Amino acid sequence: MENLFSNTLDGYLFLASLLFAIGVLGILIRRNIIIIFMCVELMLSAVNLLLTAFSVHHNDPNGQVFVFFIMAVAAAEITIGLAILVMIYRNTGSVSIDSLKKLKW
Amino acid sequence: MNLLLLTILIPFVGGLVLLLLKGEAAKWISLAFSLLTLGAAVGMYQFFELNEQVQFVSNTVWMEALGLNFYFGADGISLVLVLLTTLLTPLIVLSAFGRNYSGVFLGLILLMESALVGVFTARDAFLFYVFWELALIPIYFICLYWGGENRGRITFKFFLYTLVGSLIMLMGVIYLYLQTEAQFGMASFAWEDISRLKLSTLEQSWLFWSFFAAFAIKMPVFPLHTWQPDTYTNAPAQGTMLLSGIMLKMGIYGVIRWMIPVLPEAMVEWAMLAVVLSVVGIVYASVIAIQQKEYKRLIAYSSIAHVGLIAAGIFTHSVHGIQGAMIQMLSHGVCAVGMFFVIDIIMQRTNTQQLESLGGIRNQAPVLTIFAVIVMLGSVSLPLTSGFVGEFILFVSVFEFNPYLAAVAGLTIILGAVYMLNSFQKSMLGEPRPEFASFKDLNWSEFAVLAVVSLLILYIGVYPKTFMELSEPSVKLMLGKYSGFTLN
Amino acid sequence: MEQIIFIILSVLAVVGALAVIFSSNAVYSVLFLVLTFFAIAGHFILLNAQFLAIVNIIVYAGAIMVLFLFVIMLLNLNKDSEAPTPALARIAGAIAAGLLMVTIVGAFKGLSQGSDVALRGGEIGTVSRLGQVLFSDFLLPFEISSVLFLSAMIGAVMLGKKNLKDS
Amino acid sequence: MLNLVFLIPLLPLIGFVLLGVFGSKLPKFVSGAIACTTVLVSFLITLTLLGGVLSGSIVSETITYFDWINTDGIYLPMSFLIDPLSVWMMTIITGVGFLIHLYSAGYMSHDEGFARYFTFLNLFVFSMLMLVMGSNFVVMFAGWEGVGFCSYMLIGFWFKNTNYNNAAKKAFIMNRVGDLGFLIGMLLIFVKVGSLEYATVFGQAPLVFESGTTDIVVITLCLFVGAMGKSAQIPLYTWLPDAMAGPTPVSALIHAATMVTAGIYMIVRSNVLYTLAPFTQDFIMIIGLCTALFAATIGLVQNDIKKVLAYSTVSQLGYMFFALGLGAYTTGLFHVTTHAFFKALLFLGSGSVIHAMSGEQDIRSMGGLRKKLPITFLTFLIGTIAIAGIPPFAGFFSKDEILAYAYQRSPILWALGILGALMTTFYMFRMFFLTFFGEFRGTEHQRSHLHESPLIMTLPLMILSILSIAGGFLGVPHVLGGHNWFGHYLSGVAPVKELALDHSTEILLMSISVALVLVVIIIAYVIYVSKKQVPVSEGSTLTTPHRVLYNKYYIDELYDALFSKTLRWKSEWFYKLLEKGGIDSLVNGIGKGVQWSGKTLRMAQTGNISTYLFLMVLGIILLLIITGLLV
Repeated sequence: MENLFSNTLDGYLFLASLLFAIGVLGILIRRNIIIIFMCVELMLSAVNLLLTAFSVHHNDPNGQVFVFFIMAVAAAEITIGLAILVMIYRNTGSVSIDSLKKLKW
Repeated sequence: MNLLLLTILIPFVGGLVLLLLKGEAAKWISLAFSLLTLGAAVGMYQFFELNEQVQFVSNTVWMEALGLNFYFGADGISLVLVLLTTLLTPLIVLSAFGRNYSGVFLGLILLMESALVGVFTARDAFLFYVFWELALIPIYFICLYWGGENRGRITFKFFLYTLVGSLIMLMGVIYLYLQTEAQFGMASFAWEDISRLKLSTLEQSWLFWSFFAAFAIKMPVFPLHTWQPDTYTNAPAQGTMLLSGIMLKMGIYGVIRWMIPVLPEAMVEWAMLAVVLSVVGIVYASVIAIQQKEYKRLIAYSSIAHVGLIAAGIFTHSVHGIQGAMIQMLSHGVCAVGMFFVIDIIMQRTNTQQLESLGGIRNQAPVLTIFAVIVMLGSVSLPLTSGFVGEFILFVSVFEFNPYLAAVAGLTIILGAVYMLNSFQKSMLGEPRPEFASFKDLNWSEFAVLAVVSLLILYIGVYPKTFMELSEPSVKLMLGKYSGFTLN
Repeated sequence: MEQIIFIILSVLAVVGALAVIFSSNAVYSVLFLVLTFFAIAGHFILLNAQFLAIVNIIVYAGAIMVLFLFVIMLLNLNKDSEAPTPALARIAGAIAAGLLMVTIVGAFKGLSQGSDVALRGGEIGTVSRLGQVLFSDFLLPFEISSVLFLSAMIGAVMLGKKNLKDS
Repeated sequence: MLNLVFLIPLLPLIGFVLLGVFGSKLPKFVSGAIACTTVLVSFLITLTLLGGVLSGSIVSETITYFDWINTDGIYLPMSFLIDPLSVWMMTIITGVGFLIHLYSAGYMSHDEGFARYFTFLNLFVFSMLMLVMGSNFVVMFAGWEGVGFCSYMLIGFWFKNTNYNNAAKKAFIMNRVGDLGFLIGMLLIFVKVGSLEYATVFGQAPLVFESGTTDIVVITLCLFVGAMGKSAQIPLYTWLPDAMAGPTPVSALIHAATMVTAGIYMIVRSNVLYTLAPFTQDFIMIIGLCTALFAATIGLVQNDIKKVLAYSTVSQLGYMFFALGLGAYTTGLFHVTTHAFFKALLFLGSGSVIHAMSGEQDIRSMGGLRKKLPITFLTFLIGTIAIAGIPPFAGFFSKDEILAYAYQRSPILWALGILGALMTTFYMFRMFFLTFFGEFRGTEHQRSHLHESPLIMTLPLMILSILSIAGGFLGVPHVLGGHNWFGHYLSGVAPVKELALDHSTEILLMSISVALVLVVIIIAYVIYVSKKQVPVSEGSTLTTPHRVLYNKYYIDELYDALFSKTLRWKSEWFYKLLEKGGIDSLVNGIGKGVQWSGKTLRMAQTGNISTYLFLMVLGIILLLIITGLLV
């Protein structure tokens, strides 16, 4: 049990899962697109942390390289995402995801 | 160059050329192309040696990794159907002469011919499937753009119906393909490999129904026929001729080529059910035809009845049945083209196909009537016309299978006479109607089509040997009954 | 010692994360997220992944979060303009998130990857070591990611530009 | 001699093709000449064959021309069998056929469809020849159906009249009912014997079938169903009276002399099979006798000159089957021969009358024609006497032979046979007296047009009346000093049945029948000539039995209700309920079901992103749980 609260692999697993779940919770309960974006980032970070932990556990640098790429992609993604967000705000005057209900046939 | 490939390529090229052409010249060009194709097919007939061997073989690798080949070849069965296709296409093209059809229409007919010849000569199961679906495309457009009212809905139904069947067949084909890999260590679609597969009875039964779905819909066999009357009635005359004259033979050919040799045990096991369905279809369609008010729909139902007998014959799994089917396919093709053309001529001049508002045409158009009578005789299978030979042999086969079924199927002799004579009387005979006073007799192109059709009907009726000796060795091979050669 | 640091950093990260999703002002959310990222960077250092720790602070906490702030300022969203989420949806969300966590943890446990050996990163997390890997095995993806950035840049410009007709 | 055989059917066929293609452009004279010449030449060739048969140089020759159908055991060559039976039938067909062609050239001379008429008449002769010449059942069947088709075209010759067209259609369809029986019979023979060649079938039959087994009985019954249709026996007889819609020479040729006797020919041809099936023989005998009596009763009250003849034909055909049923095949064929002569004569005579009366067929409007139409009167009288069976006219010998065989079987059968004969005598003389004696009862217009027919029409009448007088001498029985030449002629094909009556009985039977016939003639004379009684006109009330007879026992109405209406009703029902309401709506239902489920499931797409996200998370959870469970 105490493994969960120490810097063992189990500890990182637990921490990362917790952060990830918080991110998911944020996505589910918030309506503000910006906050949702931030929650996505949070989830990515949780995954990054886990990848690094496994990388260290297996003594393999590839995991950390992967984290690096995730960060790069996340940066690009956020750029585009925020640009879209600006467009949405201009068109709807709101950043609530409930303003986007056209996503159906 | 291989004559068989020419027979496929000439109409294909012609079809593509015609898609771009407009005006009167298109008709002559399409006629020329179809006659060239006929020439190539007659050439095949000339060089064909009377045995069970597959001839004019052409095998080119298509996708090596998948074991796909452009593998064509004609045995007697294929040749008979190629001859039928190439004989009827010029007639169909010629029948469009007096009508206002664009080059696209004629081009689609030629593309259709190419695909049909492909279906009849493909020796590779996948290639067969490709041509099978390819043939659907031109006829879809022909029905969709040149059909009658409601054509959208009806063509859609027709398209979906046949597509469902062929997809089920595709599953069967893929299963066979995987089996070749499992059994021979090398995946192959070639007929020679597929037909020597050893399949358990249960496997065969599943495959039987998967193929049956596609072929029975195409023919059509009761109760999978309901797309057919609507489609025949709504399609333009040339489309109907293609559909009933040639296209439904794809289904029958499919049974002969891909079911009988591949699934011999299932063919025996399910023979009773299939024959009963066919026979029920004969009587059912015949009875329905009697009270039809539209001429084309009546003939559509009669077509179901005729095909029902052919289907009953092939599912008896006997040489007689298949040989009868071969000759009856020819006969039905020729008669259907004649019959639908006669109706088209009448519709063209009277603007109606309601039997009630027709009548007295014989007085105005004696020549048309003579041809209509000959075609009708072919349809009611009077001896010495084409219909009798096939029907007689088919009756023999069904009788050998089960006398009671044959007796029921025999009702078509009576019912066929009832509806054909009824419709003939209602349309042609009786007091001349004043509104048809300007009804013109045949022009030269119509005369040419019907004259050829009539001569073919009589020729096949008197001397069917020409065609029967072509297919007999191959038919025996399909049934594994050829003495000098065994499968595998 | 390491365990204590781990716990402190973990608490910081979790509290920051919770604050991100529960604060009503978006600007606060951003700031709390920065806090979380710093805590995660601390974890990276604890795992001796120095390079990632630096990148995390520079790229995430620095660049990206500033971008977020810019957008919030630009659109003048610092006031809470968000419609309140129904209580039912909140509860359902909480349950779903909790379930997710339980299943994820359960799944990892099921894989029995865990061990009680404390993780101490060796040399693999150093800049030189990662640089070697990145520029040998992952050279092509690295270069391709530059194309990704270029396209993201152009995309952002295109999207952010007001329609010429409107102006 | 035999190398010309193929010309016999080919010539009429050539005539058919020539007339069919060029007929409308040729002058009537040329069309008529082509038609008559081809049949005449065929007749002459047939006569040489007959000579060959009589001289004994031809016994039984099969001539094969080409393979018609040949596949895996089904071997049906296009081949002809030349033996006494087929030659005899060919002689009748071409001979009587030629006379009727000749007569038609005069009778139809004013009709616009002259060439068309001869086209089909030639085709008929061709088909009929195929029927009798074929050396296997299928060639016979080809001719069998061919004559049916020609009969269809000729009954509906005046195609503008819907009633005529209906009559034609009825004839064809009823024939087809019989044909189905014939076809099944053939198939059964093929399956049991493995061949349809006469030589093989009749050679094998006694070995394959035991006498009276189910197989042979079913085969013979099926074939007999075919004969019922073609030869108008109960229950398939109603088409023949309606078939009188065609031109009168057609009725003479097709519906009296030749086509309707095809059934008798077929049974005589397959006598080997029938002899093996005593049950079928009895069945045929009963059907034949019933038909003979039944049709005769209807004939008693008919007023249409052709209808009377039609019912008399049905009745006479019944006699022939009666004979066949008794096993007296040669006698049946003998009656076919004499009947061909006198019935053709009577029909042509009635044609001459109708011609003179400008198309009038009702005997109530005739009368007193003997002075205006002397030749017709005389020849008609000969025909009437011949059918009544007064010696030495043709009918006497053949009918008497049948009655003798009947007596040998049972006196009751004999009595019933006599009853039929008496009724025949009565209605024939009734018609004869009403037509030729008494006062003229037609319109003035008709009276002014009365004329004797031209020579081209009377010549065949005269020839046929000679044959009707002399034809009976072909088969003079032993008791009258002859030696039944006809029976011996056919003995190679069908055995002559023993007649074991002693001579005095035979003489007695003959005398009784002749005496009764004479009495009946006198009765008819008294009623229709002395008392000048004329059948009541249309619309007046009739006594119940009279009305039933006049309406032909309402059989037509019964069939209409039983078959035609049911079939139409079934057709409607199948189409509306089964086809549209059942199968098609099922098919469309599947399509509609897919559309409906699409429309319904589409609702799940709310477009609300938070819902999507929520569902996505749930999905992920589910997936993880499932993987967890699987691992």
